[in-house]
Amino acid sequence: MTYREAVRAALRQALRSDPRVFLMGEDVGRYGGAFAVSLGLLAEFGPERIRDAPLSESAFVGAGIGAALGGMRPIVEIMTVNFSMLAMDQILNNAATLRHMSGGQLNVPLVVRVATGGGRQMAAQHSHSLEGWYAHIPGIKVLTPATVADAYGMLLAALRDPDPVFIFEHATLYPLEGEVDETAEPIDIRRAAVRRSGSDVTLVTYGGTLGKTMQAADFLAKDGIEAEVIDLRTLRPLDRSTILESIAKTHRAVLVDEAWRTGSFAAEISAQIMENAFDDLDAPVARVCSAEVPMPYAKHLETAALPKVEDIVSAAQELISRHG
Amino acid sequence: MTYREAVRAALRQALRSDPRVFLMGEDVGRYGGAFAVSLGLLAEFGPERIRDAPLSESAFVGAGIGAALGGMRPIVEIMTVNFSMLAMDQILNNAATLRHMSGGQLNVPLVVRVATGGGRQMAAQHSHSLEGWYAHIPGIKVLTPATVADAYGMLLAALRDPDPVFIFEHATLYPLEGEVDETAEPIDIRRAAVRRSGSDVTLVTYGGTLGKTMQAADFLAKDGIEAEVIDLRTLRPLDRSTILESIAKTHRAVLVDEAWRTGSFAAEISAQIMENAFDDLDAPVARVCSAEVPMPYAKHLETAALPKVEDIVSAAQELISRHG
Amino acid sequence: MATTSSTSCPPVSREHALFLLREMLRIRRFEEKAAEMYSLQKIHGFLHLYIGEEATGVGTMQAFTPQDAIVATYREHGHALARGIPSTVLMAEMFGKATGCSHGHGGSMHFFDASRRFYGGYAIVGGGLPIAVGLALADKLRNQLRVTACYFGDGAVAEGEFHESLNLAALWKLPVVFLCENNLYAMGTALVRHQAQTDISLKAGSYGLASQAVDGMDVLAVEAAAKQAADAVRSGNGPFLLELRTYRFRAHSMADPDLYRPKEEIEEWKKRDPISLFESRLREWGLLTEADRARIEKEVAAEIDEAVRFAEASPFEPVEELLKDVSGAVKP
Amino acid sequence: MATTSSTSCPPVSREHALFLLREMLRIRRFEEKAAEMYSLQKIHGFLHLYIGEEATGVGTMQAFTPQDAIVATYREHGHALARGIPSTVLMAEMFGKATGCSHGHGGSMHFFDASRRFYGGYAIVGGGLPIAVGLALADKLRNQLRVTACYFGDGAVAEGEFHESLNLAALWKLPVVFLCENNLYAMGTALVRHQAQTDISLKAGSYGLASQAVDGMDVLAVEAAAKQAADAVRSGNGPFLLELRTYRFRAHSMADPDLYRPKEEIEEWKKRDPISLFESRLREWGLLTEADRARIEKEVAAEIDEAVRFAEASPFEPVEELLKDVSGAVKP
Ligand SMILES: Cc1ncc(C[n+]2csc(CCOP(=O)(O)OP(=O)(O)O)c2C)c(N)n1
Ligand SMILES: Cc1ncc(C[n+]2csc(CCOP(=O)(O)OP(=O)(O)O)c2C)c(N)n1
Ligand SMILES: [Mg+2]
Ligand SMILES: [Mg+2]
Repeated sequence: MTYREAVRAALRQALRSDPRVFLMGEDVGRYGGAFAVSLGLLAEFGPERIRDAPLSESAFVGAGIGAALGGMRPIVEIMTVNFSMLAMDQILNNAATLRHMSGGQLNVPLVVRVATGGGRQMAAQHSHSLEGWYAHIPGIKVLTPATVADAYGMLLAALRDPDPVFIFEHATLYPLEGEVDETAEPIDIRRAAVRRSGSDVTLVTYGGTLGKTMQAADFLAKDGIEAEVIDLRTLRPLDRSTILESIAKTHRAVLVDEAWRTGSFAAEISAQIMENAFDDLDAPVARVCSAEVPMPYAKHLETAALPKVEDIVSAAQELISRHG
Repeated sequence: MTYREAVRAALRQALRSDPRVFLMGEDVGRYGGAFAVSLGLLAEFGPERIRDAPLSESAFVGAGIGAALGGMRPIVEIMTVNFSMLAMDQILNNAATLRHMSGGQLNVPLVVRVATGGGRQMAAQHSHSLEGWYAHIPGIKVLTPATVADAYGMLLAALRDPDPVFIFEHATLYPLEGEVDETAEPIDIRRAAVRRSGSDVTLVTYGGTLGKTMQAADFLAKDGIEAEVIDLRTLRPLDRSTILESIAKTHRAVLVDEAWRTGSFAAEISAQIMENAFDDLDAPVARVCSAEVPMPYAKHLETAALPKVEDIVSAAQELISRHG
Repeated sequence: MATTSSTSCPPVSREHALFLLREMLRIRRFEEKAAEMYSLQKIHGFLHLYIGEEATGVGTMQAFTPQDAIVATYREHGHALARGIPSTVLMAEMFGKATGCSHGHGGSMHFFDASRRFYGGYAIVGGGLPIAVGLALADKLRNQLRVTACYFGDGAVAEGEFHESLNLAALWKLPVVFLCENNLYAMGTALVRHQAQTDISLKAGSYGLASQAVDGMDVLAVEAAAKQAADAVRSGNGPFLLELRTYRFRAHSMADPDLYRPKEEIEEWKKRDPISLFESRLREWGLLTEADRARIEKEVAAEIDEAVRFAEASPFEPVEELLKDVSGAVKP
Repeated sequence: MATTSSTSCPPVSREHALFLLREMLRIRRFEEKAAEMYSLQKIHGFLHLYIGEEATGVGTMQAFTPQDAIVATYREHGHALARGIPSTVLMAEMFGKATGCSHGHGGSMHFFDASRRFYGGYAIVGGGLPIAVGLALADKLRNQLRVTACYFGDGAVAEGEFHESLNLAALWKLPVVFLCENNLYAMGTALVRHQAQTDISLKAGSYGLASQAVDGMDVLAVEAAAKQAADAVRSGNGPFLLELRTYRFRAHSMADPDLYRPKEEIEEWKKRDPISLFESRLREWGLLTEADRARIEKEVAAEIDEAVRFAEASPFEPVEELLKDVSGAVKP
């Protein structure tokens, strides 16, 4: 099935198995979801549980927080990460703080799904990758499923969490084809996944750039460079040990992140490698990120702004040549 | 004069010299500013130019953008960085993008002043340090004056910039005493400042933690450790060369940042040092940041959550001992 | 605007009248003590006093049952007391103690008591409204017949979250009683300088909502109006907007020099002090004797003294527990 | 709701009538061509067509002078054309070319033309309103007698920025004409499902604003109402809210399968197509001949063909200039 269908299957599974679960957001019902993720769910579960919301990001995200406090298990959809700026107050100041501010009396079992990323010529108000911002916030979790199986499994795992969980779905992944084992064991969202093992260099990525990173690894293999590819899956909490184990083996790392370079989550990973694997490193950790420009519309400019397979390949080659 | 008075002097200077300048925000007029920064300005400049705004962060920040497009030089005050979440849409999606989206036809000469930081027992909705988030955004500049002179000079420099400039004033600095030379040359906001020179370790910080870092340096000096202290002053654009020059000399760095550790701006600095000074380093770059908890109210807990002088000292000693 | 016309025959039982008076006095004395403790530096951070507004909190709270939910602001001491949270744990919270209603994590602005469905204590103006909408949505989705009381100030009315929340609650017919405590100022900004239309109850029209404005200095009028509002909401007609016209006698917070309003204005309003106003009514009606008054005052004083003693005697949370309440464990 | 009663004597000169008709036709044909170019993959990203709403853009734009400012949404092709931005640079923008009105940076959703005070092209729903308020504030502060026209849809009315912006503009008496193009849907969500109170013009009351609703399919009624609104604003009475009741004949965007509304509803509305409606009026009044119609159609077709030719022939911005327009240089 596709990534889109996998998210839908997980939604259906959750809605069927737990009466507390409901889906709320703009056009999740009659329209079927801006990315057709929830298509057909309204017919099966009705307008109370597949709830079309007005254009009021702050209010319906806040309502999700309140409903979670009230014992429900809301799944809120925010159409595009840029729109989530309108709800940032509710997210940072309420969702993330209530457990602590209340001395542990309250918790907010809220799941928020957000479409993210560029590559579709949507220009400067629809194309960014702000997962790294979210990963800065104590009190929430940040998931970035990059595969069809994770799109399914991580949503179900998120619903078992007692605290707010943000799931970032890179919009270019929705048509991706893959396998889902609906009978599989629940995913441990605290673990990163090694998508390809190798001994020469570690490529660390997540979400929308996993595909490009795997392609880069194949390309490097033709060169005789065996790259290990780590899919972080979860940015917060970060599975540092998987990264460190790999670097203990490869002694080199390239971090691939679609966010703007300065202040990207890749910077955090680089800093943690610095702090915990300094003596393992044969070369400085490199980053491949997006150019620091609001996303341009024109295809050639957008392509130039986003991380490219060649960038990853040459960054890896560079590390190996420079510090052979 | 105090930091508070220095900001006020700069505001007065700007309002007197440029009829396009006006100050807008909650309680900047009749109340005199939540931190008494604009006290007395209403009497001198009147309610049109010292403009009390309703509780509408998104609208009055957006109105600042529009007024800047319309040829004015607005200075918008946001009382506390946590409240700026309500204006994040206007900041990220409009202020930062308009020059680029319009193909360079428009520019937004807007200055936004934001009080930031913890240490006053204001708890989990008034105490954070999100400058690092802002520093991630292409198209804006992020200033963090840490001294009385900079509080004055950087505001005037910001008003000469053709693009949006965000000035973060750490609320604990307002009573700080210092000198201002109102006749001095305009500050080059692109340059960091070396506040203390030393040869053994580089301490990099900005804003509210400069004081603690200077104290740590004094303490280390008693130990015979000569620390160089760099005040970044501006997070975006970052003056990397000043950092690298220092590390070429000291071969060690401790980064001090009041933000939550994961995804802090300190991570970006660590990554840039990794990328540009790897071979100069005798020890891994260390970070001293805030604990990853929404700010607690109780004094002893807040103190435990914030960076402490001892933390900086021991981080520096650790670097020197571990990799002597 | 609704008021109770002073009649010769009392519209309230002696017992209930004395209860309301006591509740208002508890708040008044608690706040006076809090101010004292702040100046003694036992309390830090922001401290927003409710003095002058006691009738709105006490009167409205009579309309809600323990099953209902309460959402308030940083000026919530009165609401917390009227809801029945012991003054001991509230004072301890402001002292930053582990025995505080929020374990010392919240302070004056962030009181919580899950057992009493007191959901805080929100210090981002307008930030509590969407939360209240969500609590009510949860009840609606489970067909639970209870309401959520959402308190906020006149300043919050300018925030986008006010507009979005009232539309959402009205559109989905959610059981929320929106209670706007209009004290004529948002910090230093007068109502006329933050609202183009200063009649707040009138704004309900944009959402097809029922609304009413009531004299917030008249505790009986407030109680009656709040009960009507709550009944309307319980009957399933969707939310109600009740505007409570009141005034704060103290500065916005202890940090406020209060330069923006004429002293005469404050004095004028103090003539309508909700407590003395109610007392004189009760005397007219022969429901309050000097002895009653003295006894209540004495009992309240004892309660507040005990609150301070409790707060003083309480331990701080161990610093080792700093990170305890950031995230919870996944239940299997 | 204002409409023009069909009278025997024409309320409009032949010249102006034919101008209005031509303007609406230019938009209709431009949009049809854009859809074609999208299917040919010359245009990418989101494409929101204005077909069915031509009378609102053309009619309102007659009320504004070149000195006035325009703020629009991602559904702004009609406004840009009616404002006088050449169809060539608009088509080139959607082709992503350097000659586009935004140098290919913006695409369909982000048209800009500083020389014509066309300030965009905002794709965050509601995000343009505060910008318009600020443009008007700049004019007020400099006593410049000009207005800002702010276009937005019915969906934007639910956003907090609508509420905050109208309050701010009304409170400060700023010269903004708020133009709500109510096409009864916010993407797939019908007005009744996103507004508790579906009469948008009525919401002006919350801000003490003057407002009116007008038949958005009647270009003359729209023009008249817009001129009244603009005159009221120019006279310094503060902002005005004009609701234009219209309908989009196409899907929300090219990506929309349009599953949420009955085909019959669309067909019903097409009977009130603003262009054919106006044409038949003009024929009644004897202001439009077959020859006129054919000539206009021919001229418009030529213009649109030229726009495509221009867009095709134009160069792309060199990729080396990717970072050119992120920040400017500090002027000494
Ligand atoms: C979003 C936001 N902006 C600004 C502030 C600072 N602030 C705290 S209270 C207040 C005034 C609120 O007035 P009102 O809603 O009338 O409540 P009152 O204090 O009068 O009870 C302001 C501006 C804040 N806490 N949150
Ligand atoms: C803040 C925000 N939320 C959601 C969207 C996605 N979206 C784009 S247009 C639209 C509907 C807007 O409807 P309306 O304001 O009536 O304008 P119309 O498209 O009908 O002209 C939505 C939900 C967005 N662009 N911005
Ligand atoms: Mg108030
Ligand atoms: Mg619409």
